[in-house]
Amino acid sequence: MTPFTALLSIMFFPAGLSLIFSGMLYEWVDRKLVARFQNRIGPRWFQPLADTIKLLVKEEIKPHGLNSLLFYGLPIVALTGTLTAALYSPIFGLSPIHSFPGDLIVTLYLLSLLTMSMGLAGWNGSNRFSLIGATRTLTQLFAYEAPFLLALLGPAIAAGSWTIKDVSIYAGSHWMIFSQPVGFFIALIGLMGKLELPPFDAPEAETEIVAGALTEYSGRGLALFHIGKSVEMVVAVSLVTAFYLGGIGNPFLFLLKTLVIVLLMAMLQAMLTRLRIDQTVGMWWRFGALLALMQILILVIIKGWLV
Amino acid sequence: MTTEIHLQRAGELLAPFAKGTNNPEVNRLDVKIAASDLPAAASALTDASWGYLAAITGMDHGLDVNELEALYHFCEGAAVTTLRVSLPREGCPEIPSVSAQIPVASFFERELSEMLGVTVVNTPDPSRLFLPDDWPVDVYPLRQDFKQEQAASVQPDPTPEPGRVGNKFIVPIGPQHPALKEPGHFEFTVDGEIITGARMRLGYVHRGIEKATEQRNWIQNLYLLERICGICSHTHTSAYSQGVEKLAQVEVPPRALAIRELVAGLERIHSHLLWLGVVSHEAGFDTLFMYSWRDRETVMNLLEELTGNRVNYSICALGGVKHDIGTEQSATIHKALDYLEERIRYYLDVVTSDTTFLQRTRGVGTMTRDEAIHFGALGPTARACGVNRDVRLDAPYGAYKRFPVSIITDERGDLEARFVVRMKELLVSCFTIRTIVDNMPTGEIITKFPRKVPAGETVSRVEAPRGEAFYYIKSGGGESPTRLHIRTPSLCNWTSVINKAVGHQLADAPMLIAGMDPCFSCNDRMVTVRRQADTKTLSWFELREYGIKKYGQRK
Amino acid sequence: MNVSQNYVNKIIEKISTWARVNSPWAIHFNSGSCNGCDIEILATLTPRYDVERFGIKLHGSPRHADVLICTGPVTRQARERLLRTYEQMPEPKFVVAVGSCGISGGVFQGCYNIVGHIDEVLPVDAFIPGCPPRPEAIIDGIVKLLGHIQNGTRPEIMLTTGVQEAV
Amino acid sequence: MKIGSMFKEIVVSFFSPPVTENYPFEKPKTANRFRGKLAFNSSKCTGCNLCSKDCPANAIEIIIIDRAAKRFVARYNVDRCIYCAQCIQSCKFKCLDLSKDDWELAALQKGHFEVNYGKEEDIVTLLERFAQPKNEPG
Repeated sequence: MTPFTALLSIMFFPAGLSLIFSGMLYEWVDRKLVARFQNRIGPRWFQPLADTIKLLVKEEIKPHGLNSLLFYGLPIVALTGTLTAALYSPIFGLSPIHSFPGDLIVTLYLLSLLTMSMGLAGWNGSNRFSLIGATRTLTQLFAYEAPFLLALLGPAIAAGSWTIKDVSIYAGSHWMIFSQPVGFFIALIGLMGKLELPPFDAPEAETEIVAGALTEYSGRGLALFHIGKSVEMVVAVSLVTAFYLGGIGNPFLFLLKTLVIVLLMAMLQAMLTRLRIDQTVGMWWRFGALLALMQILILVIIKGWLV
Repeated sequence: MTTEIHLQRAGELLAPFAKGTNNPEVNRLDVKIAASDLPAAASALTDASWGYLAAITGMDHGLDVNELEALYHFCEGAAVTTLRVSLPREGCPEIPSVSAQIPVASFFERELSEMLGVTVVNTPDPSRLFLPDDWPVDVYPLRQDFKQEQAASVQPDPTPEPGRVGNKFIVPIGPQHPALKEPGHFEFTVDGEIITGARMRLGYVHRGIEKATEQRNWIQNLYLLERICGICSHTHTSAYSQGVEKLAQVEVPPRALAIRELVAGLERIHSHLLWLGVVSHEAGFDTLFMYSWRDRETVMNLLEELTGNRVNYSICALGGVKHDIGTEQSATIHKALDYLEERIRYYLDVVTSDTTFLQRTRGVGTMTRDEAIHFGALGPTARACGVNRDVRLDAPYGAYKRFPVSIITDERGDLEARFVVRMKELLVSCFTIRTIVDNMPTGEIITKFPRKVPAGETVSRVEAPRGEAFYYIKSGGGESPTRLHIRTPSLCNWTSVINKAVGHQLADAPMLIAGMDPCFSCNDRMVTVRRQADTKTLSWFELREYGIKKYGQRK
Repeated sequence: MNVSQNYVNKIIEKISTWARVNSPWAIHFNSGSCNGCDIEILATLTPRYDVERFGIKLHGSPRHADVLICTGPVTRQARERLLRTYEQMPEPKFVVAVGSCGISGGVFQGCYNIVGHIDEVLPVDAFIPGCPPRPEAIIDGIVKLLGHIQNGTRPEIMLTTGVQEAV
Repeated sequence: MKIGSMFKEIVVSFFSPPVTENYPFEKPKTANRFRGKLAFNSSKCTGCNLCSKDCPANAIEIIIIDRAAKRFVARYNVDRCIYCAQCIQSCKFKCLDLSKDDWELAALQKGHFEVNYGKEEDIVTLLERFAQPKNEPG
């Protein structure tokens, strides 16, 4: 990995620009599928690209009474968090660029960096809607983080290592979805919680608190958050696919598998009503965490028995 | 319990206070009473649970007679008892408040005081209801000597920026808010996510229609009143034309009455499907919003086919109906109704069985039957709590005697019950429309109508999709009415929503507001922005000039 | 130097106009309308007309919106809020007045509580008459507005350089 | 109590073609009673102005250039009109009609909304009359 190819891989191929464009692709597929489930045509293929460019060239208003360092800094922190998480995750079915022992935990932390910076962005202002949006974002973060982490720990324990690369190689040979179906189900639902997709989009409930934490953002800040969200979708979906649906292999098959997961998520989005924040937290802690713990317990017992 | 018995019983109840009674129409009883014993008379009626307070109409009889008059209309079944209180015009006329016994009266009293200058003694909330903040203090639009120039805008006292009151938090849901397709103002004081207090301000959609009706002739008023509310436009035109035809003693041909009932049924289907979509959009269930509005397009096509316009159909004309609905349209109507009935049954099943949807509607905003009666709720919101009041059955008007409608009530009183009541009402409407189309009475569809309506006053009540719409029409014998008072159904449902909102989650607030299907509402939510263009700093006022100036010279 | 400089500007100009035309986010403000036009505006989002195929999305916050779709004969109470909503929207913003009473007061001309028409309060870019205009007529109005932005007949807004540092 | 009670419905609509009309590229057929833009036939008109008396939004005004020679010009503002067809009902001589296909009336300037119906030379004489100092009430 000469510094030049490292720079190239960070700037263009697996991370950087290609990631942002694949994030836009995934967002378009998601919006198109939801639209088709609602029996309408849905957006054109270049819609996320047009939205992002338009937001970038729009003027950014900074409201009075905000800490301007936080106002401009947080979107950048959010995007860098997700982009660095992408370095360790198996995007496009290729083995991750870098890996070090225990990078699963670091990646998940970096992914939730976006949600935390969004919560802080909402907190940093006098607008009541963004304050309530911020509290909801953070409460929901604590709700889905534990079950989602446990759901991803299942395959890690089965593979016997904490680095994503080894787990994906191990997952390549045995499909974890059959050995740990509960884990896959919780990972899928956790994914929707992390990306704040409709059943769990209380933090940005359009009809209650306008746009949640992002109410005051316009122009560049909003564009960075927007790109951050779609990149987070790519990273999280490829993580879950690598762990549960037969690891990394040829990129085309991997892309197909991720699109199957996006289809599942779009179907759930179209079918369910938005839950209130107390209902989501209640559901996560009662069902999500318990099921994930039970799954881990069974796994450890079997692992202990086998070895 | 026929109307005569109702009226006779009301006469007995009000005998101790009555200064003079008369029966202007077969189902109406006017009782003149002094202002001081108004609360006693009102509680006499409410304690004997004689009907409900439908509306308070304020009237100015003019400078020469030097008399203001407040009419308190109570309705029970088809009988209407009006308590008439006359007040001096000069000085400051006072009237005791009745909102202690009847909470919904506080809205009517606020309207009476700001429109006619009658100070209502110890009313809970004397603030403005409809008039804008910058309206001068002592100018009353519904007085006869009101000139438009008197109402120059006065610098309003700056509305306090709702922020933090003690440790409570005020969340304004404002005139521009995705939950409200219309401008409405709600301030919920929130403790965490739980609502502890609610305040609301109407007036953003107040255009001054009642005053405008006095400057237009009878025909033009038809189109002005149709645009009070775009969703239940047919209700207003049929109520208005029915009242004016009663005043002019014009006999409307039965075929025209049947066509009016048919279009009213179609409007109910379009209005309830629209409401189903809007509430599920607010609950975050966008798929149901998309599906219900897709199926609503069938009704809109049908309405366009029959009346010529998707919204504001203007099919009612004074003395009958403009377009005929004959046999060649009945085939399209039946085909459309088959599809609609099947879809409505499907939505009834979805709304009562989808778990995530039920978590947002079951047990939310539950209201008992007595609370509904006490708060004066009307229409499907009241019928969902078991109150069986429906003007089409209590006081059948138009063709409802010939093609009756069955009443749908539900006991649970929560948001889910309101869904169930509205969907079943649609099934009843579909059935009624089919019976009308199948045996449509023969005859022509419109009769001659005089341009001048003889003097007199009348009350006209119609069942709008949201509840009872109450019209009071007074004609001085000329080409235009001297007084026209409209009380729309949503005004009565607000009290129940505001009191019920306390104790619920903030996330339920939009659902509660939309649950009663408000016809108009509003508030401000913006944070002020001072923008610094290149070198100089713009103050707030300059910012506004800068904005308009920069875009102004573009044209 | 400035030859290549304004050549680059021209490309940026082209791309940003393309992006603006293809993703016009809208916000809806009802300044006193009878909600006939508002339900027709909402109807354009539903499957039969579906304006999302043009990239039009209804947003709740004026910060995220480019096109202000305004209905109703601005009542005196709503006038102040209408102005505030307009001011909150970031640069290149456009206003579409929907419905006859938004353009000329329609049937409410002469009522005491209305200002009359929207372009007395805001600079309006597209007028869509009708009471209410059909959803297709609203889409036709927006398509004309987008065409208007596309060929840039409207002098490009002097995009204030750099980020606005509010006081 | 089903988790996804609309599951069958969304799968069915996923595989069936969307109901969206391809509007700007194909114009839909409107009902023949649909009320679009006004059409005026000056030959039948007698200049009685009953239509402008009954119009709720004073959107139409018949200007009489020469009553005997039946030369009338109808000044119709598209933005004020509320398309209610009351003028058609009030007119005894059937010289007004709302077209059913002409409803794409959006414009970028308000100037387009002032329409004069009538024969060419009548409109010319009308515009000259306006060119002189404005004596006639607005």
